[in-house]
Amino acid sequence: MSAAVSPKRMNRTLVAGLVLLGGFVLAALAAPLIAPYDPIFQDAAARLQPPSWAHPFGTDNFGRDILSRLIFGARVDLQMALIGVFFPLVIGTVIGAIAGYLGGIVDAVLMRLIDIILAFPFLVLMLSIIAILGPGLSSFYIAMALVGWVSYARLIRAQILVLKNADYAVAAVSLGFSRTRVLFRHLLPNSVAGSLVFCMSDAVLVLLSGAAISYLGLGVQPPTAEWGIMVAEGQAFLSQAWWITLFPGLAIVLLAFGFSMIGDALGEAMGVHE
Amino acid sequence: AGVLSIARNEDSTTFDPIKSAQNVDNWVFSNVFDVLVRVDASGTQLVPGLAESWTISEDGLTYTFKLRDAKFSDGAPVTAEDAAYSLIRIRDDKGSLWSDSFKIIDTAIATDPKTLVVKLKGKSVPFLSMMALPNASVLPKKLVEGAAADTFAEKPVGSGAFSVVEWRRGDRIILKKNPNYWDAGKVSLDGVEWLVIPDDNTRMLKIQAGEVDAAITVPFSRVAELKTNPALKVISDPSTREDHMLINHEHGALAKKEVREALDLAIDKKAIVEAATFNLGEVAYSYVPKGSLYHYADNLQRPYDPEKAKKLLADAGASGLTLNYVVNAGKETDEQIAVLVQQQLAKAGVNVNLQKVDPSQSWDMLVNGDYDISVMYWTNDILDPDQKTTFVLGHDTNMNYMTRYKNDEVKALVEAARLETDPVKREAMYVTLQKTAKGDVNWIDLYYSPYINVTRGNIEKFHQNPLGRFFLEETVKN
Amino acid sequence: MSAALLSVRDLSVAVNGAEGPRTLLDHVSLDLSPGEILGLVGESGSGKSLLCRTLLQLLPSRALSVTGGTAMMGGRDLLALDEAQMQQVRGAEIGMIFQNPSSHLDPVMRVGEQIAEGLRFHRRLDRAAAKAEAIALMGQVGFTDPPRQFGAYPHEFSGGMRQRAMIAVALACDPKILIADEPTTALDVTIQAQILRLLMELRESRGLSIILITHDLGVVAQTCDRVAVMRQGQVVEVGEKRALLAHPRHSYTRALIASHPSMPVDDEADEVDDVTDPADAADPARVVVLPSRPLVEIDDLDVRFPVAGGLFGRRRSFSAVAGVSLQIRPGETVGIVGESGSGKSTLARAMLGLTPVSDGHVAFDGLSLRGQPGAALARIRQQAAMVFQDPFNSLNPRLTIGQTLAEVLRVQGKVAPAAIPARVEELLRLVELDPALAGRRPRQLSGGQCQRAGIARALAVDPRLIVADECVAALDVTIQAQIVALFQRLVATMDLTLVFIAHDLAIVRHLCTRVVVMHHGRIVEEGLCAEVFERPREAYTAALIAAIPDIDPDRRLIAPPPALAV
Amino acid sequence: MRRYSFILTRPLQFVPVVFGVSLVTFVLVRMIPGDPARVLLGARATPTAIANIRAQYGLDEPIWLQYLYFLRNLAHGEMGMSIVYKIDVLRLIGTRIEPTFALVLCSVLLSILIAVPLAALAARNQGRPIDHAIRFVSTFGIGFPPFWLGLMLMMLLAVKFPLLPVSGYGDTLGEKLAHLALPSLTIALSLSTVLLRSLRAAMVDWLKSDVATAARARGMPESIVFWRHVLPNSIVPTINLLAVNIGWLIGGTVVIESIFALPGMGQLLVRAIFSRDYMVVQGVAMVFACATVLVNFLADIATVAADPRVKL
Ligand SMILES: Nc1ncnc2c1ncn2[C@@H]1O[C@H](COP(=O)(O)OP(=O)(O)OP(=O)(O)O)[C@@H](O)[C@H]1O
Ligand SMILES: Nc1ncnc2c1ncn2[C@@H]1O[C@H](COP(=O)(O)OP(=O)(O)OP(=O)(O)O)[C@@H](O)[C@H]1O
Ligand SMILES: [Mg+2]
Ligand SMILES: [Mg+2]
Ligand code: NI
Repeated sequence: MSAAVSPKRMNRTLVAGLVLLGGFVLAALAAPLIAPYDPIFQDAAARLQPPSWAHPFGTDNFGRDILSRLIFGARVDLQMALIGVFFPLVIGTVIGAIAGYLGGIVDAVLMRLIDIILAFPFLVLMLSIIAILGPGLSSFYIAMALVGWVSYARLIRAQILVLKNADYAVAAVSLGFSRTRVLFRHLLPNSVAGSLVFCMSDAVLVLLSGAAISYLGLGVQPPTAEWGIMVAEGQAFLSQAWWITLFPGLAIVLLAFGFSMIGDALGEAMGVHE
Repeated sequence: AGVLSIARNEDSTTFDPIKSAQNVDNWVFSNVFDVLVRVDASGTQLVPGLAESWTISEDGLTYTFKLRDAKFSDGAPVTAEDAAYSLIRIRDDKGSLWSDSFKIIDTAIATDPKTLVVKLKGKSVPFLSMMALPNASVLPKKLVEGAAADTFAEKPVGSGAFSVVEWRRGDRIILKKNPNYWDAGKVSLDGVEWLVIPDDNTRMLKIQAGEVDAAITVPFSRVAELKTNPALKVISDPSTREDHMLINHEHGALAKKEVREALDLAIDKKAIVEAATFNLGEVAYSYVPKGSLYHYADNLQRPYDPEKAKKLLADAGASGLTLNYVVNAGKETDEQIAVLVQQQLAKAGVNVNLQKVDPSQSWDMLVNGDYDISVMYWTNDILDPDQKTTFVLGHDTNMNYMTRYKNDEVKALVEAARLETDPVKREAMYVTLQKTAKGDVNWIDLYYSPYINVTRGNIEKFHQNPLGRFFLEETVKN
Repeated sequence: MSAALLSVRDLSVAVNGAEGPRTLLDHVSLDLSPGEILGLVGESGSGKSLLCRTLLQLLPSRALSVTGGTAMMGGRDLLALDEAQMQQVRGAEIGMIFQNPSSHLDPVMRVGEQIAEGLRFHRRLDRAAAKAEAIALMGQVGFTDPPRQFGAYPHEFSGGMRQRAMIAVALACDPKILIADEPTTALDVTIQAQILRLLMELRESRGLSIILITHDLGVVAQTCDRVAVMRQGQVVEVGEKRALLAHPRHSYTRALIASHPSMPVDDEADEVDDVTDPADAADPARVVVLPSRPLVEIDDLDVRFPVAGGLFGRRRSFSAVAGVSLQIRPGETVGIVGESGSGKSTLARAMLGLTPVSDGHVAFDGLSLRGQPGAALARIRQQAAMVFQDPFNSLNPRLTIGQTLAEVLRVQGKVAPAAIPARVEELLRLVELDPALAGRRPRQLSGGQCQRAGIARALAVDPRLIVADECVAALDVTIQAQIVALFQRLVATMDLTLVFIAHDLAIVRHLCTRVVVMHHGRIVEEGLCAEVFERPREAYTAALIAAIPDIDPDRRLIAPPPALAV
Repeated sequence: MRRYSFILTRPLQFVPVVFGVSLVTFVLVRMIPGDPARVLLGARATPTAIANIRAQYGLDEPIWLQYLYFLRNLAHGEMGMSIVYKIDVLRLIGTRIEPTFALVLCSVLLSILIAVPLAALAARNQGRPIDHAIRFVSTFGIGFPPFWLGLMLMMLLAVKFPLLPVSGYGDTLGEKLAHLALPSLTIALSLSTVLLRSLRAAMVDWLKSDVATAARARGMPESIVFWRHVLPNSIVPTINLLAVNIGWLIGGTVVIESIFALPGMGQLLVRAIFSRDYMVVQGVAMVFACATVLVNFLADIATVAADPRVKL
């Protein structure tokens, strides 16, 4: 299984993924410096302009520069991917670890809860939570966290169930280590690999959920530049002004691509597969 | 001949006319059911429907309708008994959404099979216009009474130009020509299909691909492109739609007329018409829409003047004003206007926070006064201006359309206008109302816009009147 | 030699790894005559498996390549055949039995189908004919009820049965040569004997030539005609079995012979004495003067595990340990032997409170695990330690050896924090590990190094009792000897009580004073080592001892009747 | 057939799950600000009219009482009235259930049809350009928002080259399939990506496994090694992944349904949430929950059938 070629290729994939992601992070950080225009500045004279030297990616129906909006959008979307994955990961990991390690009634109750959330139509939950809290990024994060932790909890729980009988876990117990130490120092670090890999594809899912929510009209507050909402809003002008949707669409794809390359490479490195 | 397929964005909800207050239902109601009195195609006149003629008593309290020889689609005759039953039903039925509006009816009695006498509790000039509401359609008493709660609403029988063949929920309503329609000779179409295609892009692609004959509610942004397609006809019919910005008069500085005036000055309606309606709309200046009864064409139009607005605000001690703008989520044009207005008001030194909420929630926020400004629209249900005037200026239970505008003179005038039978005097009263409202800046009129529909080239006479009724009984498919 | 069925000449294989090319097989030359069994022995990693896979052009990775040599069979060079021709050779001319049947049998395909598959492909039999043939074959390799077992899946079989299935798969197309790659390493001695008998019968009945890979010279002595000894990719010695065993020329061969369990104890002791001095540790005289209060006291212990299945949640359970009573006194060295699955590890874990006890009672140093679980557990954790069977898996793969040891010291709190690094180094030296290895993770260490790290970890607790569970099974003979010596020294110098679990009877015999024989969760025999091994009272014990392939080719291998092995 | 005995016992576990979903939905939708009565009546309604409607639908009762009523109705096989559509929710759902499940079914079949051959191709050529190409292209499938992808496909395959209908649903099986083609393809493009990646990884592992080596060692050609040994083994872990994704899909068809104007439950659900049609949300959520639970159940059965070692 340890073909000598794979580490090299794995490295290449990882580097490519990191370069792509790094590019976006850099663009997001340096947005005010590199964006040619103010992302929310409307220029009535320059509405729906096709790509040109002045506006490399064209303008939208308010005459806003697409490129600048893309660059500033990177801030929002990266943040969405990050927060949208981080909280589910943390919550899911802790809950899954506890359920798997303690077993018994705690596990049974948590598993039923997980079953319920899994059986719950994702969109009902998403839309209801966003409707309750009002559209906007923070509601989106809360909704993502409430729904998203389940996958991680299941992953981790399954791992812990296996690992808690592993020799080194039993060894740790036999050496008089406390439960918390065994769980958090020995079992968790050895079970998060799968979740970390899953994170990467989850980040893509988060972005797409955001885009779907935008399509249904409950995305981020205008005039914030966010790729999903740019695509959703640009649809109205699809046949007149393809550039409004194409470029943010491509941005999502590229970011997704970066994430999945990192995920692939991590997966190969850690020997886990989804 | 042929079956006309029409793509629209939403499905009907019911076929019981009294249980709906939505345009999507009304469109089909007027195909399937008939009313005693109709509004003509221009939207300015009442013309005979099932009632051949009518008389109004001197005191304005008794209306006598003479019914024509008409049949329901099942062949049963339309009788005055049916008409009386329908009116009493819309007033008294527990499920009726229109009880309040029809409380004015005291009795409705069929004195003979073709004569209906309606007595009102009080004088009401708009009453006759209300009889044209599709919700007040004449239903076959025997079937409605006999049927279980919702069977009639599934498989209705009416006396309109078409009858319902099948309702595939979420997909389409299939209508066929009603041979028993009293004016059947004039109907050219064999049938109509109302298709549900919620996504705007899909709906437009659908007609471009020739899979439907007509598509309605064309987004403004799509018009230019559709017009370039020679196979399509883009039809723009005048409507009574007016988009306006509600202002919460009870919130801080907004109570001051000068502040509201400044907002009006700071909003560039022309820019909105350009950017949000692609010049298909028209700048509005009165709450009575253009082309409607008693519209006052010379009403005040405040120019776009952010500098003056700034000054007015400063004078009123409201510089650095921050406003909470409730935006209806998911409405393309509304979101666009919000983005435009935010930038325009910023130029006058007003800081606007956009708060996007789902439309069902925005009602609550408006009713509860949890807002500073918000854009809404209104289309008339009836021909008479009274309905809208009462809502907007009449100080009824809606706090003047949630604006909390208060002017007792206006309130008195609205009531008087409702009772005034002399058209000339009535018009004068409405002109005064329009001027006063504008002067007080009860809200900010933004724009009027037409109904925009598109058909394939072979469709003719596909029209909507300003109240939204489609005249499919006249439509021809070549 | 001209009659050789297979003739390998100067075969070399190299790997092109990240660290540059490395030779794995170095000019290997071998011959195999018709009807001959050739034993291929050698330490782990010497290239035995690789050699055989090369013959079938089944190199484990693309990084490996044949760099020279030929393998002639029937006038063709196997190494020069293309893929299509090779497919005709594989299975049909050379059959292969793998070391680990569990991983080589397709888990989701019925065993019978896997046997029939070759028949259908090579001999173009139709489904029914292939099935009939396969069932017949299953009968030949010793399945008891072939028609029913045809439809079973590999996991439903015991290890021995799986190995038989593997053999049936290899025999299906009637190959001329059978390559058996360590066919019995994973199995019990008793089952091993059966399988070896089967191979010899097949040779007799079919005239097969067999290459038998093993690291056990006993196996070779019992079954082979000729032996080739491999080391580091080279064949260091080839010869007729008796001659080679009698007069080994290479030092490695000599070491292999010397360390075989069937050798008399005294000979082996010499070996060990090279590494360790206090030979008197095992002096039986010391046993009698032991204090009388037992350190561990086990009374009528039952450990049951739930078995999945059962309609409507009726739970069935399986007794891994049933009615075991045992007393271990301080300073004693007790060996526990028994076939795989007989409950040795379970007993060990129960002893240390690592597995829930279903019935009966366990006391450590007078504290009952039932009566005062808190106190007893605390005492056990302070004073007892376990060395786990599996060297890799019992160490946290994320922590370096140093971190692992330091953590134990920190948690146990017997050593001042400042003194921990020094103590870690001391522990490593104690188990003869280079302290420089402290920064390595388990994956970066060899099996023996890991095993010693595991022992160091047990010692870090500074325990009175060590339970060592098959801690030398996976190791090379040389390393085994080192570890045994270490234990002897510790018992002698540190007043340690040792429970030593193994299936290698020779080591137990050498190391322990008392031995406990387990079978199916019960103790079937118990007594002083010398007595038990000399005069086993129970048939099972006798069978266990007898099933050890003797290194003397003239003492025939006795396969016990199948009933005993199941 | 002891291994399959869970088929009889497992459904008992569904009860608490579906019950839990109903309870959560019940509370959740009622927490959303906004009043169904006002949505129904529009801005022109008077407070009395609103109170009237609320009373009619029992919305003025305390929430726990409403839930009890709901449970009582459920025991009688009813689910309450839709506020918007004025018919019993179960009947309403009955009219909308088919397109959604047809869509899910078609998408899943289509993605399997796409994923399996491509995964096989990639795995058997691991590390070669074709493998990289497949993996590269498949990543695009994940990244594109489905509403964008759907629209593009529609413009291409229905308008520019009118091969398939733009949208809607049909009468006959043939029409239905034609109408389902584009939406299923849209979903399949992203779903197949997920399957493909997992399948490929499993196949790569199994191709290198002892099982494959053993098969080769008995002279099996590569095709038999692959289709009879590698594929059946690789499918096992993918079954679960597929089940999770179908679960997602069931609750997430809404966007596709509205783009392609499929008269399914997803659309109904979103309209119901936006118009606060509580009972419809409730009903659809429960149907979806049952479907998800059922899918997982089927996946368990499939796993047990595919892997004789698995016991549940
Ligand atoms: N895929 C591979 N890549 C690189 N080196 C390998 C690979 N497979 C085996 N080797 C190396 O080839 C050598 C011979 O391995 P082989 O498996 O033949 O040993 P063996 O004698 O069978 O040992 P064991 O007794 O442990 O089975 C070892 O040094 C091993 O590290
Ligand atoms: N956690 C468990 N759950 C179920 N059964 C178990 C468990 N642990 C052990 N067993 C079973 O208990 C029996 C005894 O196992 P144990 O590990 O004690 O055997 P052993 O004598 O140590 O064997 P080996 O020599 O192979 O290590 C075996 O049949 C095993 O399958
Ligand atoms: Mg080997
Ligand atoms: Mg064991
Ligand atoms: Ni036995």
